[in-house]
Amino acid sequence: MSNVKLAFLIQRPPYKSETATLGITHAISYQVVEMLLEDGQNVIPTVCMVGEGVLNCLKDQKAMENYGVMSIESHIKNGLLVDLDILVCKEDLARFGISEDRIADAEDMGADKKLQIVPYAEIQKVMESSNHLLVF
Amino acid sequence: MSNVKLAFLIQRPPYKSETATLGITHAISYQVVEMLLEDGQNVIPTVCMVGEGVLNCLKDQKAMENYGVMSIESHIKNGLLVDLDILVCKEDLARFGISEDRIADAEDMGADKKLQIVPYAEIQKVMESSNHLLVF
Amino acid sequence: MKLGVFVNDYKSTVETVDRLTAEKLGIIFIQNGVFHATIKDNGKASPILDKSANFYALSEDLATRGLTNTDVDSRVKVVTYSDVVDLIFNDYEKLIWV
Amino acid sequence: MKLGVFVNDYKSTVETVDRLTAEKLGIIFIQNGVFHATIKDNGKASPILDKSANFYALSEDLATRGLTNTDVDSRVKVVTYSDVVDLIFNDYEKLIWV
Amino acid sequence: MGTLTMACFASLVGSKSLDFALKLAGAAADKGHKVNLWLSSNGTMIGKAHQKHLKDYSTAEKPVMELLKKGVEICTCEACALARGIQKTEAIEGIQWNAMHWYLAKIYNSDRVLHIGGE
Amino acid sequence: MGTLTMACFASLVGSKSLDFALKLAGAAADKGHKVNLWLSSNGTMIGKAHQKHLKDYSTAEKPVMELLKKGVEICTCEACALARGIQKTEAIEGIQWNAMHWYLAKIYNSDRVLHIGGE
Repeated sequence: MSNVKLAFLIQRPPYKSETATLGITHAISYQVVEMLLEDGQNVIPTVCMVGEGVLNCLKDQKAMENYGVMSIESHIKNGLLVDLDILVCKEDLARFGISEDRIADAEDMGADKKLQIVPYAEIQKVMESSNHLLVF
Repeated sequence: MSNVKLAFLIQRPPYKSETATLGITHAISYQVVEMLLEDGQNVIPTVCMVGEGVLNCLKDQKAMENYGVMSIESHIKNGLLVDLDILVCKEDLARFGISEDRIADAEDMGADKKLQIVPYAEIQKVMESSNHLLVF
Repeated sequence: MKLGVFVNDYKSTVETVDRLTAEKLGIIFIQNGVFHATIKDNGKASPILDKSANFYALSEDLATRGLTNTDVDSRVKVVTYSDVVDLIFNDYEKLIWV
Repeated sequence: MKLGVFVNDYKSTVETVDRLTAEKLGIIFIQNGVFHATIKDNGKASPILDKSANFYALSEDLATRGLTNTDVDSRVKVVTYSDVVDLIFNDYEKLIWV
Repeated sequence: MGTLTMACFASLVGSKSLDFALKLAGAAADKGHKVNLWLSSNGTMIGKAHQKHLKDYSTAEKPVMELLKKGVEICTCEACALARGIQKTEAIEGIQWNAMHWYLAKIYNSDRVLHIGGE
Repeated sequence: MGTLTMACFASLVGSKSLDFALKLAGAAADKGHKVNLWLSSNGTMIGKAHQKHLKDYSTAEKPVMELLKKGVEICTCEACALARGIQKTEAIEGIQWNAMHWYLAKIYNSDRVLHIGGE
């Protein structure tokens, strides 16, 4: 039994590029990685939204209505549904004046997990304890 | 006889994207635009390097040697050879500490034209007197 | 000149925009540019909004990002694609995308 | 942690890099990141160079832009692709591209 | 009614700038304006037929066909397309293939120009 | 000798990030390291055969073939490629087509990871 821990740091704002979306979808794909690994091997991702990346977390995104693409909010919800840990930097939310009630959740889909608003120090700890870092 | 004046404002630094290169090549294409216009109609481009765009003007660029692509310096030289007016913002050169002897020219190819180092006020005048502005 | 400026990014465009002068200046926030119209950085609205200009923000790009009209700074008018077409033809002669 | 940071842009990366801490920090300037190692903005070297870190700049990316070793700040070591491979395997365990 | 010439250098997928250009072109055409659209750099990816519409990605084939029907002229930079391995035989029918002077000539006859650069 | 897994999301033409990734992969392989390269987003444009090499543009076909010969494993994101209209039949032979978990599995068995994000 041996796990490899990965930190997915999302620092880009939404929609200009695919980057933020791909950060979440790449993390979600941990669900099926066992197919390609030996028994007992696993990959444990943690997604961290930092800097302008926290702007991806707003709820009520209307990307499908306006551009015909799945919203980043929907990707975040999918992540929560498959038990992904998604941390959001508290200081950066505060800096941009985004209150907690503006943040996406997946309660309507029955997810137990929520976005976890944490101090940057907590994200630094994730970076320290992860085997590899992927910045999106 | 009627001319349409275009200002090509190049503000991106070199090589990360094609943008700066395409600014110069699009301006150079004025040479053949008459094919598609009526007699007496013409397009007059002026290229203006501003902000980080002035970083495109350094001489001795080794892009072909290192990456197998034509350098922006070569494109600038081609522009000078076909008599393109290329203005470089004096304040931005000074800001980045780039002295005039570091700036590309096309003397070795027999061009009469040189890069014209001008105050930003001069570039503002070009913007005012042009029919359209294209920012690269 | 009458200059319409499309601002499509949040951070990196401030410096370029700061330098622009025109008798009539319109700044149209689209894509992530709409954050200039909605987000305060450490309690301060975007410095772009201090320019002497008319400000517009594209409603679809606000909604796409989970932002609503009540988030928009009072100096900024929310517009549709159709409104942008009219701004282009009726209000601004020269247009730049920064 | 031993963290190697690839900086590939000139301006927009300063804020991200500023926040990073590691017991051993290496900053590798590539692409337009090499301007951090060579250009003074209004006479001031890039604030990234004030960090407590080892600094490297890729020689090919300097030459591509018309920059030479004499342009490079004394705090920065000029390296080749081959050197970068060794830095990756010998000096830094975790790598990020900002 | 006026003429608007636009250029877009940004890629179809991975940027919403091309989406913006297509929507604005449609809105302008709907109001009776003449619209020209020049595609260069990664923007030339738009010209490829048979793009699969996955729900995560923008696709342009359908909106492009609608614009062509509305009389919008769309032209792709041949060199930029070839450099990306996109052949003329794979192109969406109705999109013109030409070089940069096409764009300048369209600008000559335009009231307004919106140049959407790269990145 | 170690294993380096890289990803590149940036496009072939119009960005030098992919050039960087290919050169670094080659330099690492030359030193005897095992290298894996995952291509996603606009990086999938690399996988297309028959790119014309114009002197203004980067092309990857030749360097990619050389990397494959050196034993570098290269895999392209199938969804990202299809969304761009790139079909498997047009792909450079030897490049694998798979999904994101390929990348995570390669990371699992790697000593070093360099993830080159978009733009």
